[in-house]
Amino acid sequence: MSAILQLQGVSKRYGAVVASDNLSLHLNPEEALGVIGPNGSGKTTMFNIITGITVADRGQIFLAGTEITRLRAFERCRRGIARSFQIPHPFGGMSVLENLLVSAVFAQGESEKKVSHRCLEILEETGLLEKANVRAGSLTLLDRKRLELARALAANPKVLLLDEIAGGLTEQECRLLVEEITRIRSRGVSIIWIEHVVHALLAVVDRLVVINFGKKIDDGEPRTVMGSQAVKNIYMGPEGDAV
Amino acid sequence: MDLPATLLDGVLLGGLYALFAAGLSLIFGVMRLVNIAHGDLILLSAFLALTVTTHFPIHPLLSLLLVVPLMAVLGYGLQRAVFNRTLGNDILPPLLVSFGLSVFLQNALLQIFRADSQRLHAGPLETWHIDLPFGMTMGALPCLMFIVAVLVIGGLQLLLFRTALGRALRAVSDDGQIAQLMGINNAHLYGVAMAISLAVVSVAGVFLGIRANFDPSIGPTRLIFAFEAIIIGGLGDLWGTLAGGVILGVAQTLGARINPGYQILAGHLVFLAILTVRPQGFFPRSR
Amino acid sequence: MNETIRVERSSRASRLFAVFGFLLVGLLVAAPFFGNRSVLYLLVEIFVYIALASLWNLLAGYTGLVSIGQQAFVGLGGYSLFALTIFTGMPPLLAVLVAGPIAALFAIPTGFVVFRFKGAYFAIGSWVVAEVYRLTFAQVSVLGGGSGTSLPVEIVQHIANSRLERDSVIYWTGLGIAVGVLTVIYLILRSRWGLALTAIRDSEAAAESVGVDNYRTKFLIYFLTAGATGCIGALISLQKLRISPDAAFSVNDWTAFVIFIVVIGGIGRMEGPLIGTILFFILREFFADLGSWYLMFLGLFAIVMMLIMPKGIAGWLAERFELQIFPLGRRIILPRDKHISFSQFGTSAISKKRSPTKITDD
Amino acid sequence: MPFKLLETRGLMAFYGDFQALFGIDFQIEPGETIAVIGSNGAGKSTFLKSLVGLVRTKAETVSFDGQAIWGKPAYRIIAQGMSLVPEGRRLFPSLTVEENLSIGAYSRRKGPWNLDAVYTVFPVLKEKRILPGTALSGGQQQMVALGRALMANPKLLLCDEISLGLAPIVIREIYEQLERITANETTVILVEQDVKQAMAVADRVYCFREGRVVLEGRPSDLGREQITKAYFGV
Repeated sequence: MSAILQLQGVSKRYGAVVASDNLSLHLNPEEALGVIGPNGSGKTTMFNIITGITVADRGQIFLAGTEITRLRAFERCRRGIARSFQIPHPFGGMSVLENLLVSAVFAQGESEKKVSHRCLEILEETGLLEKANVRAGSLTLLDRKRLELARALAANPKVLLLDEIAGGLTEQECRLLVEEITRIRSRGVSIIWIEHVVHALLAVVDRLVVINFGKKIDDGEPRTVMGSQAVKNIYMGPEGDAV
Repeated sequence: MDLPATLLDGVLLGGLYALFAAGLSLIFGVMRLVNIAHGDLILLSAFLALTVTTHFPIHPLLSLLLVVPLMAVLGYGLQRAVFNRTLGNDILPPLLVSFGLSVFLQNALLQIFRADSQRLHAGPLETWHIDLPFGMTMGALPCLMFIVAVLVIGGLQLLLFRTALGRALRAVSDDGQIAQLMGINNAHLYGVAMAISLAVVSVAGVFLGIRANFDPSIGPTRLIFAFEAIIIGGLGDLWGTLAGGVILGVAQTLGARINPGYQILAGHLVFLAILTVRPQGFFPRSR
Repeated sequence: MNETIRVERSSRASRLFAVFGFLLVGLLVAAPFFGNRSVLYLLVEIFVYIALASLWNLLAGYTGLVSIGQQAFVGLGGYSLFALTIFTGMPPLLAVLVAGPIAALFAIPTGFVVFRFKGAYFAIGSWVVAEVYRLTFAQVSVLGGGSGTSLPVEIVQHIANSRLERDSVIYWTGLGIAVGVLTVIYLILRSRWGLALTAIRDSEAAAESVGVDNYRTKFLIYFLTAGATGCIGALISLQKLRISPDAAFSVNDWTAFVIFIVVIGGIGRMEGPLIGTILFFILREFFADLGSWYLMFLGLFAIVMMLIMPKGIAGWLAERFELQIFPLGRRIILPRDKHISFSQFGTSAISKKRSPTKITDD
Repeated sequence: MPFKLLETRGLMAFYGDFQALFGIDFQIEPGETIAVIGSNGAGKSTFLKSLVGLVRTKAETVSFDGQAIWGKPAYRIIAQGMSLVPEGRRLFPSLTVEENLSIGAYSRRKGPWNLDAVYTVFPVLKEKRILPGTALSGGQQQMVALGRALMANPKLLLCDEISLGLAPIVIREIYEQLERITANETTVILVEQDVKQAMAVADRVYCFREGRVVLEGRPSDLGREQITKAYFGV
């Protein structure tokens, strides 16, 4: 089992809606995996199942070879899985710095003194240093998305799950984000990134997975997957020329 | 201990508890509001009936013709002026406001009616008995209470599932924001829901006043009975609330037969037992 | 660059208040030497409510557990004191301290039951459990049953021989418990547990997914609060020398007033209960003799405060004047200009003005 | 100057204390179909929610059917003849399909649309009318949401991402029905992430980015290069 994260036959239904349909997926150490698919195709549900917020009806999940299907969300986080929420969930009553400290202290089980220095570095990397003392509840949506990334990094994860953090960014901000994620990868962190902004995704990921109606439709080298017919008819967008 | 008679009394008492609970269940279903002053509002309607029957020589049940509309108008005004402002996903504002209302009502009633216990006199109705097979008898009043409870809950179900108003109430309960897109004025509808709730509460209040002595301090225990009936019966399902009331009534009468001091305690213990076994009660909301 | 940034935990204002705090406590310790009997009794009542309000604020304001059942542990503490002193002959002051752990033990089965509820249902569920305790102790005839009982004279003598000494000993115990409770809460909130609690309050899903064990943390806080509340309950019954189910488990005295105090004072801030308690006792001293008019006013006042000032007086003070008596937050001090090293500048925090950044949201 | 069914000048929208729209100038004439395109988070949905009064706004003017509607509550604006098909359909779970449709007519505005008219346009809904709204497939739920909005007999129909999460063939079917619906002089504002689909049905196009209008014009006049530049800002 060389993969750092392994999903096997994961299924989940909400009444008539199939959120995840016998989904099998693996992520190799230090690999960056992109995930695309239309809205409501079960991508975020997959993240909720990996992180333990949602319990799958069927299927198993392995982290670095050990099964974590039955572990609770906080246990999985302490073993090195961190995620950013698609709809930001900041700790609104606390400052930006304190949001990171919660993650750093509890995910890594370290004392506040040991981790606060690293949190400041992360704040600087994600452009939030100026706002460290600001109450997270009053942040703009873009800053809340930055906070989601920063808080996930503060957990010093082995596996980082990113959920649509490039949405709404200008080209310049996108480029900075791509640089930041490439820097994270160089530190040996494996990444799964769900994203609509395809060009940002393609600048980073080694492999691309397409998910629709909870099923894995395609999984392979990014360029070939983007060119495939399956992606074409899902993405009847601007002829994909945004690529 | 004459078991069949005890069970019958318990079931009939359950009718009164279901009446207590129906109003609370409606406003929780529609707007997720738990009204701590619910018990005190039941008492307010009993005292209103008392005032009416002391000034006009009419039967307490007749006084409902005046008390029900009065309480409905109070309910609508209370919702529009106070509770609508506290609605949102934070549970503390409505909880605290209704807590303040409960303390205010209890002491206002104390100020006006003093602390001595009162009674609504229903005349012969209190003493009539109906003979049943196997030599059992059933009080006319408890029987009437149970019938009225079934009628009220049946009426509420009809209103909710057969009328346009009921449709709108369910829509607001499902998704308040989208309900506005249908042209629904949520603030007004919440007012109507509270008006209906207090109308049901006034029926419960008058029966409470006829069945036993009452004084300004017994509100909170009535709130707890209503709450227990709802939880035992399962959230948001009015027939479940009736069943919940009956189970609570039977538990209490059985407890009282063993030792008068155990009545309310028995009800609480059955409630806690059911809760730990089935967190969502017997009749989870159908939705 | 960022090694020159310092994370600051206290501000000049909070250091000032710390000094003022020590002076106040010093003064209070000396109170029995010059205060008369009724002043001491009043001060103990104030200590009791400061501690109860701070504990309830820790539960509801910081952890999001809105309980209307804390009177259960006040009663359990009181009855533990009576049981310990009467049946085991334990010295009353020791019994006050032992009553805490006993109440905490009761919090385990109680917590198991009430934690099945969420939100408003947790509030009423905890009330029902308190009622179960009240009704159960009303059946325990050996402890006075429904009408209650008084502390036997020889036990009262055991506290201290003269009445003045007894009042002083009870006074010091009360002061000790209040200061102890505030210190423990302060230490909790300043530690990693403070971070965890406020994280749970702000977003349970996010807290669990960054490594916080929500259930165990909430249960631990519920357990500790129950223990401390038990100690206070024991002190109350010792001061009153009498106990009855309706008084010990009174929802009005130990929950309604406490909630009003915390909300009017300012929920979710440590300063809230202090300000609220002082205001509550001022109102009580002037209006209590109006009887139910006073309680009617209190109910209305709570409603109005909740509608127009949900953050309470402490919240308003914090937002208007940046006033923080208890330094619980963490602030970083940025060098005013990137290339000038930090050491040349004092504790000048970055400017507070919120730059109107552009954002998009669908 | 032809009569404008809806006109906004300097429309700004806020979520709590952060700003989502930065002064939108927009107008639409009766019978017109306008598409609003833009990437995720450009403020398209916020714009529609601002028109029906679900979001806090500031504006110089927002006039609908000749009357100022700025600051009015949603139920008053709906009663005046505006109707929104919300993003993600959001049917009422505890109501059946037919109840979901009938509640659309809550404001009782007169017009061609009633249950029978909706069932003729979407026959599949008649068979499933007693089922709970949410027990249907994505496409059928979209039809119910569309029918529910039509039941209000609106002068102006707002559609928010009606192709979201639907299979391509279902999207085509929905858009064909939309074409039949708008044939009889209904004015439509269509918010759509699927640019090709939007351009095919629209008389005019507005492109939003970061809460501002960055491009406006007839589909035929706008080249794809121009749209991609407006869409992504690069």
